[in-house]
This record gives sequence, C-alpha cells and structure tokens, in this order.
Amino acid sequence: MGLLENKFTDNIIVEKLDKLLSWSRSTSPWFFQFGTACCAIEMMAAAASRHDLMRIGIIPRSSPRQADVMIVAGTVTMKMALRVKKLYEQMADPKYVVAMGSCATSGGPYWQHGYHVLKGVDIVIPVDVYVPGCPPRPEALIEGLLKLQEQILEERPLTRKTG
Amino acid sequence: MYRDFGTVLFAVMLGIVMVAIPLVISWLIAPSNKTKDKLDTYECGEEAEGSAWLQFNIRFYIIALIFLIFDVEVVFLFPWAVVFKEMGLLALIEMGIFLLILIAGLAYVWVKSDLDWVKRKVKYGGGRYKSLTATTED
Amino acid sequence: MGVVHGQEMVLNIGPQHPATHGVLRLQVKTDGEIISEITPYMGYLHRCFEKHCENVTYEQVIPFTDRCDYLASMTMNFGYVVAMEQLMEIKVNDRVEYIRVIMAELQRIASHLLGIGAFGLDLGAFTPFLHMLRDRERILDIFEMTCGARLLYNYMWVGGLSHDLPTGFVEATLNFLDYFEPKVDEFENLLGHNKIFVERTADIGTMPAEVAINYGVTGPNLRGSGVKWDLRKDDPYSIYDRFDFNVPVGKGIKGTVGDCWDRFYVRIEEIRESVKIVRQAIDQLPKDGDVHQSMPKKIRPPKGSIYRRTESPRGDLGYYIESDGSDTPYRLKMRSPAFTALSVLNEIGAGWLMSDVLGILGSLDIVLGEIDR
Amino acid sequence: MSEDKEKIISEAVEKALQGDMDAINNIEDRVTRSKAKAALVKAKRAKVVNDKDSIKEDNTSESKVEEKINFNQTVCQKISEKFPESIDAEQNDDWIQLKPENWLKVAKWLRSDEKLYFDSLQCNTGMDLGEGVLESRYNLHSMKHLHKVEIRIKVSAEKPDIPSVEQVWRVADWFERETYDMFGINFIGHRDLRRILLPDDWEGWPLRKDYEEQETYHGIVVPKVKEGWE
Repeated sequence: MGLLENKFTDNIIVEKLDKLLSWSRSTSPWFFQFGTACCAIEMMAAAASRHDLMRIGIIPRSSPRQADVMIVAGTVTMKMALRVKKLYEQMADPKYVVAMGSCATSGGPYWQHGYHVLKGVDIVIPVDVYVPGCPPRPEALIEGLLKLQEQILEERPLTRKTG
Repeated sequence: MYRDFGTVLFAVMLGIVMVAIPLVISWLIAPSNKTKDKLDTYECGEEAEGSAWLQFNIRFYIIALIFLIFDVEVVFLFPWAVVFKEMGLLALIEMGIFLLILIAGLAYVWVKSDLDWVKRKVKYGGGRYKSLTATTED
Repeated sequence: MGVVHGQEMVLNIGPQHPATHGVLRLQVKTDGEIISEITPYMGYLHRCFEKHCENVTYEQVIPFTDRCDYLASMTMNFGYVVAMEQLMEIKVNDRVEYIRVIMAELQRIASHLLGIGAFGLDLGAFTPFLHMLRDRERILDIFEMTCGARLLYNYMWVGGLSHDLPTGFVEATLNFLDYFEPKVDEFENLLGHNKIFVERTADIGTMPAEVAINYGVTGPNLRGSGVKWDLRKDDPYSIYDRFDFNVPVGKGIKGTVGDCWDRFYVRIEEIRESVKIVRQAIDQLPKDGDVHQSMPKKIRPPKGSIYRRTESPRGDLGYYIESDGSDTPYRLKMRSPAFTALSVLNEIGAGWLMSDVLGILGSLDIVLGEIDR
Repeated sequence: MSEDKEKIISEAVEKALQGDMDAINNIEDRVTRSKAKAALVKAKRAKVVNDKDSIKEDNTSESKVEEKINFNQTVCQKISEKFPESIDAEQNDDWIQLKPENWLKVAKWLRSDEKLYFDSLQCNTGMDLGEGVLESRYNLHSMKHLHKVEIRIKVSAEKPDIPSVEQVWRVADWFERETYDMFGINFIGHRDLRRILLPDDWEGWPLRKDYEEQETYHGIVVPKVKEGWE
C-alpha cells in the first residue's frame, strides 16, 4: 500500500482530502479492451461514433498497464479464465472491473451445458459493477460505467478502515 | 554578461521541481502492491516463454551505429547554420569539407553493403514481391 | 560480411490483443521483424455450442446459432432454417422468402462494413472505422424496428419468421439504401485508393487459388483469389435465383490476384451487390401472406441426416443435422467458414513482416465465436 | 395520382433502356425514383431471360434429384471395383459406408481421379452412435463437376483408429483435430494430432454421449451449481 494509505483517523481534513482523491480517480477511467464475444461488438459500438464513450472521457486502451477499468465483455471460458486472472493482476492499481453481459455475470445462456464456460467472472476476479443483458445495449454499458464512477466517488482511500 | 545564466539556472530548477512534485505525491498516496503477477512481463495474457536477452540479428546494431554518426553530423550543422550569415565564405568552405568527409563515409558504408537489409523469404510472392518468393531449395 | 542470423524469439500475439478480432492466440516465431512461423491457438471462446444443441429442442437452437457468428446472426439463422426446412420438407410462402433475403443481405452489408472497418483499424486507419460503424448503426436501427434486437435477433424460425414486417419498414429501408449508395463509393476512395492502404495491402499475403481450395477457404477470401464460387449462385437455396446480381472476383487491380487488397475489393463490391438485391427484393415483395403460416406446431423432423450449406458473409456456412425423430437434435455440427480461413494463415503469412501479418489476419475477416463454437 | 406515377416510371425506364440515365435521376420524389431504378433492373433482366429459354432451367432440378441418388451408387461401384474389400456391409443410397483400413488410398484416388475430382472436403463430422460405436463422416465436393458425396466410416470406441487424410486435403488437418478433440477418434498419420479447442490438460471427450464434466479445472468449479445459487 502507499505510504499514507489508510493511515489516518477520520477527521475534517482527511475527509476533504479523500473527496479530492476519489474525485480525481473517478473522472475519466480508461477502460481496458477485454472483449471476448458478442458483447465486444456492443462495446465497440459504444466506443464508436453514435454512442460516443469518449465524450465522458472513457478511452479504450489495449494494454492493462494503462487502463483503470477492465470491462469483461463476453463469455469467459475455462481456458480464458487463467488469462483473465493474470491480466487483472497486471493492471495498475487502483483498478476496477465491470462485468458486461450475462455471460460475464453468471455464464449467461451457456450456464446449463457449458462444460467449458466459466459460470461468472467473479469466481476468478473481484467485480465492481454488473451490467445485465445479452448483449447489453451500448446505453446500458454507459450507464454501468457511470454507476462505477459514482461508486468510486464514495471510496475513502486515506482513512483507516475501522474494524 | 553572466547575469543571464541565472535564467538558465532558474529554468532548470523549475523543470526539476515540476517533475518532482507529482512523483512525490504519487509515491505518498498511490496504492502500490507489487505482486509477482504484476511484475511479470505483459505478453497478452500468456506466460512469457524464453527471455528477451537473446542474440539479435547484427543488422539492427549496424543500422543504429550508422544512424548515430549522421545524427551527430546534423547536430554540428545547427549552430553553424544559425550564425552562417556573419561568418561569410570561409565558414562555408570549412563546413563543405566536413560534409565531404562524411559523404565519403556514407559511400564506404554503401559499398560495403551494410545498408542492404535482410530480405524476406515469402512462399507466395507476387507483383513487386515476386523476387522474394522463396525458391524451393531453402 | 556474413549474415549473422539472430536467435528466433517466440512471441505471443495473445488472447487479449486489439488486432485478433476476439480471443485468438498467435504464437509467432520471429527474429524481431520477419515472422518465420505462425501457429494459431484457439478454443478461448469454445462455448460448447454442439453440446448445447444435443440437449435443447430444435426451436431453442436458433438463439445459440445467433451467438456463434455474432456479426452475421441473420445469416446464421438463415442457414439453420434452410437446412431444417429441407430436412422436414417444409415449403414457406413467398413473403417469408423475400423477407429472409432482405434481412440476410442487409446483415451481409452490416457484417462487411465492420469487417472492412476492423481491417482498416488493424492497419492504423481509425476514421474509416468510425464512418462505417455510423452507417452500420442505421442498419441496426432497421433490424431493431423489425425484431427488437440490435445484434442477436432470433428472427428466422423453422417454417417462418418470429414477427412480420412493421409498417414503414419499406420506406425506412429505401431511405437507408438511397442514403447509403453514395457512401460506398466514398468508403472505397477513403480507404481503398488511399496510398498508404494500397502500399500496405497490395501484393501482400497473396493466396493462390489452389491453396485456397485445398485449405477449404470459402467466401470473399476465395473469391479474392479469383475463384468464382458463390453458394447463392452455384448451390442455390431460397429464392436467390430470382435476383439479378453478379459475383465479384479479385482481378489483381492494385497488385497480384489474391492479395489483401483484392479481398478488401471483393467485400466492397459485395456490398454494392447486396444493395442491388435488397432493392429488387423490396420491389417484388408480396404484400399478402402470413409469416406464421407454415410453422409446424411441434418440430419433429423425420429420422435422417442432412448437410446444407448457405452463403454467410464469411463463406460456406454448413449445418450437418442428424435427427433421430425426437424433438431434440441427435447431433448438430456447424461447419464454420472462418475456421478454415484461419487455417490458411500460416501458409500465406509466414515470411512477411510483423505488421503485414496482422494486415493479412485482418483481411481474412475471422470471427472467433464461430471458430471456437 | 398513382397511375401518372406509374406512367413517369415506365417512360423513364424506356428512356433509361435507350441509355440516358438522367431520365430516372431527375425524378424528385425519392420513393418513385428508387421504384424506377428497380423497374429498370427488372426490365433489363426480362430482356436477358427470354433469350435464355427458362423451360430448360426447371427440368434440370428434377433430374438432379434422381441423378444424385444413382450418383452415389456409381461412386460406390467405382470404389468397390478399384478397392474390392473396402466397402462396408450395409449400404444406403444417401451415403457410402467404408471400412477404415484403406480409406487413405480411396481418398487419394477420389482426389486424383479425373472424372470424380473431389478437390474440396466440405465438412467432417464426428458422431457417437451409442453402444461404443464412433463414426466419422466426410462430405466431399468437387468444384469442377459440382457433384457431392458423403462417406462414413464406423469405428469401435475401444480402438478408434482411422487413417488421416490430412495429406490429401489440407483442410482435414484442423477438421480431424477437432473431431479428435471432441470424440477421441485418433487419426493415424496425422502430423500433430492434439486438442484444438479445449485446453491440452482437459480430461474426457466432451461430445460423447457418456461424458460427465470434470469437477474442477485448475481449482475452478466446473459444474453449473455454484454454492448459494439454489
């Protein structure tokens, strides 16, 4: 953890610093293009000209080193699960995960007979926001990302976690 | 006359400070957990096989050398070009000799065929890549 | 100065890569610049499609066929439905046939638009990608108007369609076609005749015709190599024989026959042909006829097997259906055109530079959902 | 109002047939203009069709059906003449049942024979017929003669060996690897027969009827039931 991370008891100064810090982290999360299946096409459509994601400042990055949010778009299979875990580890902190589509949330339409399908990506990596739909519309993905931004705003990185 | 060196010093100091501030802040507050996986080389999600420290083809090194020489030559040209007008004909001749020597160097490198690149061997070449089609024996 | 060959390093253009159109891992032997061997690894998106088909009824298979080739799900439904109707000897009325052809050709335009856009993206041209996706969105609006979904439609059922055409469909499609026709020339000039694009694709990744046939490559990749083979004409199904359209073939305009530019050129021409087909189909569209007319109550095909091929935007899409008389398929195998297109990558890609290999992969226009099934 | 629209369209099409396209382009209302364009294409097509007699076109389709059935027979006889003992016992007119032994020789002959010239293997399907019988079906097709045939080879599940036709049709390389991956039929003579879709350390052959999913894969629960779901 950083030098001053989680060290301070909660008081007025630290609370204001927290607000500044979490605001700076939430403004424009660059997302890590992790499209595997049909949801990747909807993610592309969200990033393309009509539902422009870049007007919210969310820019697609293709390497985990430069990304804040990993959007798991599409079915994650067993063979891919080990790679997802590795890629999540290689992302720079602070990092968040959006599970886009019902395949990433719970295995989707392949949960019953999919011997090779991972039943939900939260078995392997911690997920912050689940976006339902198969595939979810680009507007649903944008709403999911905005929900993630609200969630980041409430974070308290500096105060010591009590209990 | 030495007074204006102060501004240069100030500019350098300002540069150092402006870089140091974000680094210190991020050292203080940025979360950093250096797990083994994170420090692994990123290879599109796979374990990287083999090491990157292996013997590269020599042509990359030679091209880097040749580039360095001619880059330094251009660096010498800049100050000369700035004050060229006051110095008159003599400076032109001197710089001409300097350039001639380097052109002789270039000719030497060209003749020794250091500049021609390793050609690709393509199975189904066509059109302008016809010459690169791999003949059957190699 | 003897040529000192450096050691070969093994790189992974791995499962997570912007240029691999999904989760495909190319293990590449290279000396830093020239790629000597490519071995593709697949299976990162194997979603057990065929195992599902053995456990769900015939109607429930249709949403799964959608999700195999998610860029052209109308043509996937079309292929499955044509195979089933031939197995059960169902004859659908003309209105259903015409609507199916209109939908399949619109889907072909949308799929080619994204295929060409992604191909340009792999070579670094970002703006054509945005232009093409903007026009693709207009097609998705038309699909959404008819079947409510943007990407995976479950629209064509065995023996008919799920919904009839909404009012205003004909005007919307005609408006789109009139808007879209000049745009195709704009794309061709914007991307096709751009000096850098031509320099990066002409004469690169040439695939001779025998190699294409031997590797089972089909569709625009095969036509790019000069073989005039289009299932809509050579193995006609549905009512494609009532339309007047020609099959574009690679002629080596900018380079040799069968190079990346030819595959791009064939796709642009195919978009124009599809526009012509949709125009004629709308003109001959019969007004009457119920789309649920010949839909069987309970789908129980007779015991037996069938292999039927249709032309999807990526090539020969074959369905091998074995039924044992019950209401769930005994075995269903989908022959995926992108699967064979990828198998030829090592043959035509070995020996090229790193950036050319990614261009060749982009020109093959593969979709991983269909390869891994 | 609509009949004068028809009149505009018809005389615009006449003028367009003589060659000046602007008659159509200057119709200002968009829907009629596109209708005129479609009518023009239809008129051109009608001109082409009546010089090619269309009666020939529909009688070839009936003859095609009978010809397909006895075509299978003809191929079957040709194979039995050339390779006497390779034909399996029960025959059917839709496909040819072969014994696995000299399938490679039959394949090479089918490929090289001038009259048959099956140069493209369309699809190879693995099949589990129950009671320990596996089957590999090949749909062959000739680009030149446009005829197709289906060949089936039955093997027992204990000794599932079929000679690989990977040298004959390069497409069989990946098709056979997938059939091996899903059914466990190993193809003798295949240069690198390994799993193509599933990870290499996956146990079992998924598409066999008697396949149960393995409990965990690298510590990840495979079956669909996750604790706390029900």
